[in-house]
Amino acid sequence: MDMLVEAAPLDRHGMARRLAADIPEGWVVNLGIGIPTLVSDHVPPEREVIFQAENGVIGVGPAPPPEEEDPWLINAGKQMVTLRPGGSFVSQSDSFALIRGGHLDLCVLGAFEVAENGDIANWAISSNEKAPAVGGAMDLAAGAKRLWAIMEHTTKDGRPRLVKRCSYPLTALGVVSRVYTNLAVLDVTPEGFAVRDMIPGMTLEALQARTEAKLRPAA
Amino acid sequence: MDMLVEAAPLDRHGMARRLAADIPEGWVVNLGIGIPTLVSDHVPPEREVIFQAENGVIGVGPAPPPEEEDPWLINAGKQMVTLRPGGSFVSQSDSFALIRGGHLDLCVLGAFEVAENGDIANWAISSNEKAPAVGGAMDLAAGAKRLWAIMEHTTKDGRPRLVKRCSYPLTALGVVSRVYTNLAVLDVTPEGFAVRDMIPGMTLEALQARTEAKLRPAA
Amino acid sequence: MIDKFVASALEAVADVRDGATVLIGGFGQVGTPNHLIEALCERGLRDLTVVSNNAGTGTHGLARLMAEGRVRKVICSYPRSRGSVVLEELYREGRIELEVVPQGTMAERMRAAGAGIPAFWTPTAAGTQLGEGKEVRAFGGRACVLEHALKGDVALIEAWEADRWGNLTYRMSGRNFNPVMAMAADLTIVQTQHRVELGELDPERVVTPGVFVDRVVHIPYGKPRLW
Amino acid sequence: MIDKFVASALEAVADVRDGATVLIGGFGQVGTPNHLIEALCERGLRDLTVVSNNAGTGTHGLARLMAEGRVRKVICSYPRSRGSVVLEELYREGRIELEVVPQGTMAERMRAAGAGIPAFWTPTAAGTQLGEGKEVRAFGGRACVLEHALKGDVALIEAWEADRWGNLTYRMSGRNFNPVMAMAADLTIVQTQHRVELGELDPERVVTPGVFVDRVVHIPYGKPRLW
Repeated sequence: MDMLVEAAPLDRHGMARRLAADIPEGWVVNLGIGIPTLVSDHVPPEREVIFQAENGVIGVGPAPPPEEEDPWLINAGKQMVTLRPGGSFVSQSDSFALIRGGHLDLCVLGAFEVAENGDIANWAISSNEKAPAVGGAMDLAAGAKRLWAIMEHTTKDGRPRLVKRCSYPLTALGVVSRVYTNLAVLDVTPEGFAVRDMIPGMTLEALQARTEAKLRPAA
Repeated sequence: MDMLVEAAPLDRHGMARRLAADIPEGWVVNLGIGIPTLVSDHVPPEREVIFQAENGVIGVGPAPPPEEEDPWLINAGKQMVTLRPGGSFVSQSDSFALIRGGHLDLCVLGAFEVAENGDIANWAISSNEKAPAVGGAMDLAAGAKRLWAIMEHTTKDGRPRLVKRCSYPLTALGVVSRVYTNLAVLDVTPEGFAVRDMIPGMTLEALQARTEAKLRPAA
Repeated sequence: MIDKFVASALEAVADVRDGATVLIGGFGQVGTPNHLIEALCERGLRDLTVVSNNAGTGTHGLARLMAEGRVRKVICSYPRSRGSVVLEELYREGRIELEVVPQGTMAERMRAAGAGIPAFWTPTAAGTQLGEGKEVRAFGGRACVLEHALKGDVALIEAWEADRWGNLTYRMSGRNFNPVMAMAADLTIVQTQHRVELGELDPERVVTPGVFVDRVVHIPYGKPRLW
Repeated sequence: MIDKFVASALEAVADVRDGATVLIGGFGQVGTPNHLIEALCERGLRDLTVVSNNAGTGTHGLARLMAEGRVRKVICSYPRSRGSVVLEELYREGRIELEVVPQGTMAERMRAAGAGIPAFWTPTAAGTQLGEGKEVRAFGGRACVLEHALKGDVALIEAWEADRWGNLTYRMSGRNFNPVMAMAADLTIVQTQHRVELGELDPERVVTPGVFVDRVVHIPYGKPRLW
């Protein structure tokens, strides 16, 4: 555990920046609520990436300065946003036709757990606590061409989130292709998690100690 | 048969005029190819009826004068038309959502045969003659709130078209609620055809002689 | 002359009945027909089923309708918005039934109702808790669940512009659930910010053709309050 | 910078393969991407399956593609248009396969493909010759048939305006099958009458968002010839 004195975990923006670096120009991308929303701040404006919000906004731009805020223009997290030139508005049914029909190059979601078989659990913690709320998570997870999860590598009390099988209620089965954590980037492969890269100072052994599923280096 | 020396059958326009008299203001109406298309000519312009064409035109107006013809604006019969103020354009999938979702107050179709149980045959004469062509007939027949058929009471050689069971390939089952012919107007009821009215000089007996199915007067 | 405008929100909802299924447009507070919902509150109805993406915030609109005990069941995708205290409390106390539906499935079920599709297959929710109890079939090797059309007795819609035929446009992200709900109910009632003359709307720009609309009330309330 | 414009129709269709399923927009000759079809003819392909509402008229466009023996199968609703002599002749001689689909079912099958719905139930064609061999199930007491998504390898689309992201508008009844086909194929190729700058199209008036479009060719050919 002491190896971490040298390895400084990424903060939320660091994780978002790391993920943003892997999004090429031209992709159509949906960002979930939470850390995923930060990703767009780290895509330079000259790299044209089309961000889609499930409430029917295509071509979401950055947050407006206060004097240009318009409550008619919100994203799926109900935050005021802007529209890029080339953007457009569609209805909820057309927005989800886009999402469910495989027209998203990428969806980025936060998660409670991701399993080595690509299962993701991100919408419900237990069945009886509060009113359950799923939003578009299941549609996005089932419909996007690629699903990347972004999350802390472990819970606050150190429990692994990269697991053999999810214990929380599932969002979708076998759909995650990559996970970005505060410690590493991992691919989900037919042989389980493969570590693409780690933060400086991190070792495979130290990462494995924080992970329930078996890790191996990427090929 | 001689009763017909006094009873003058309606021509195509007469049939269309008779049907048009029964369309109230505010209805959304789709008119099939052939005699049905003539119906709109007999709805006075001050009675607002919304004609829909399945290629995506809502609010079809009359044919334009030659100098105002625009080939971008055609109806489902590929004739140039106009658009009434209040009209709009939708895609084929939205147009058929409207048709199939029960949003048409009325569809008027020509027919080869209508049966006393409301079955209609209007799209194919035999299976192997020419390339079959159905267009939107099956969608319209299954989807409209009301289906009225308009057709000659008999074939050119005197064979009845109002039959016990259709012999031609069916378009839809049990959907016709009224038939307008060159001789009479008939409702399709759970007890079969009921004659609403007949052309002057026509009698129920003479009409029955030209009809395979059993007729009775409307209640 | 077709004229779908009525004088007031109260008149527009006058014949909504106890036990009705009411589709309510909007996403968060944008495109939400709050004045029609308030009019519905005035009616003092019982046992409503409400279909809405969110489950109300604060104490007005849908939150008020629920707080006053008018709603037996809510069908929604995301009841946990900022300030959705009324729903949370009723739910905890077991005084309201809640059916949580994935957002896309909810939209598609209403689109199916509007388009005459009684049921369809979708991979969304297959293998999850929300897919439990549903018929399952594989297509192309992928498990799908059977989902049924979701039709409203009434839809409450907010539009930006409307003419007397009921042709509608929407404003920006105020479009959201409004067009699909407008086609999915037996009775579609609209509150519009702007009333325009017939023929004033560009036929290429109409989003909801008047064919889908029954009544319109002109309520120029201004900007939505986000919370 | 995203720029979906390519220099020529021939370049746009350069990688369409033998055996491909090609969705072709248009209703009659309105909104029909004839220049893209002619470019496809130049490619000398084999065994294409074409999905199109009509089956070509005269000797150009789709009629030429069929006459030159490129098409193995046509899926359409109404092959019997004025001047559709090529199809009639090939059909009579048994040299082309024809699948006639009700027009609404055809549109809905492509919409399903575009929206991730593998299959759906519809009353259209139930109990008729076109429903034969299909799975039947009653919903609400009404017989329905199971219809499957119809996806294209390629869609050929005609638009009125396009920008470099591929956002599209259409002109009047030229809209028809184009928006639904644009979302139902792996590769969507557009010929557009007008090329506009990014940001020039009103975001409320875009009919097909560029998300669904892969390539655009600017072909300002003028008015359609109806026959």
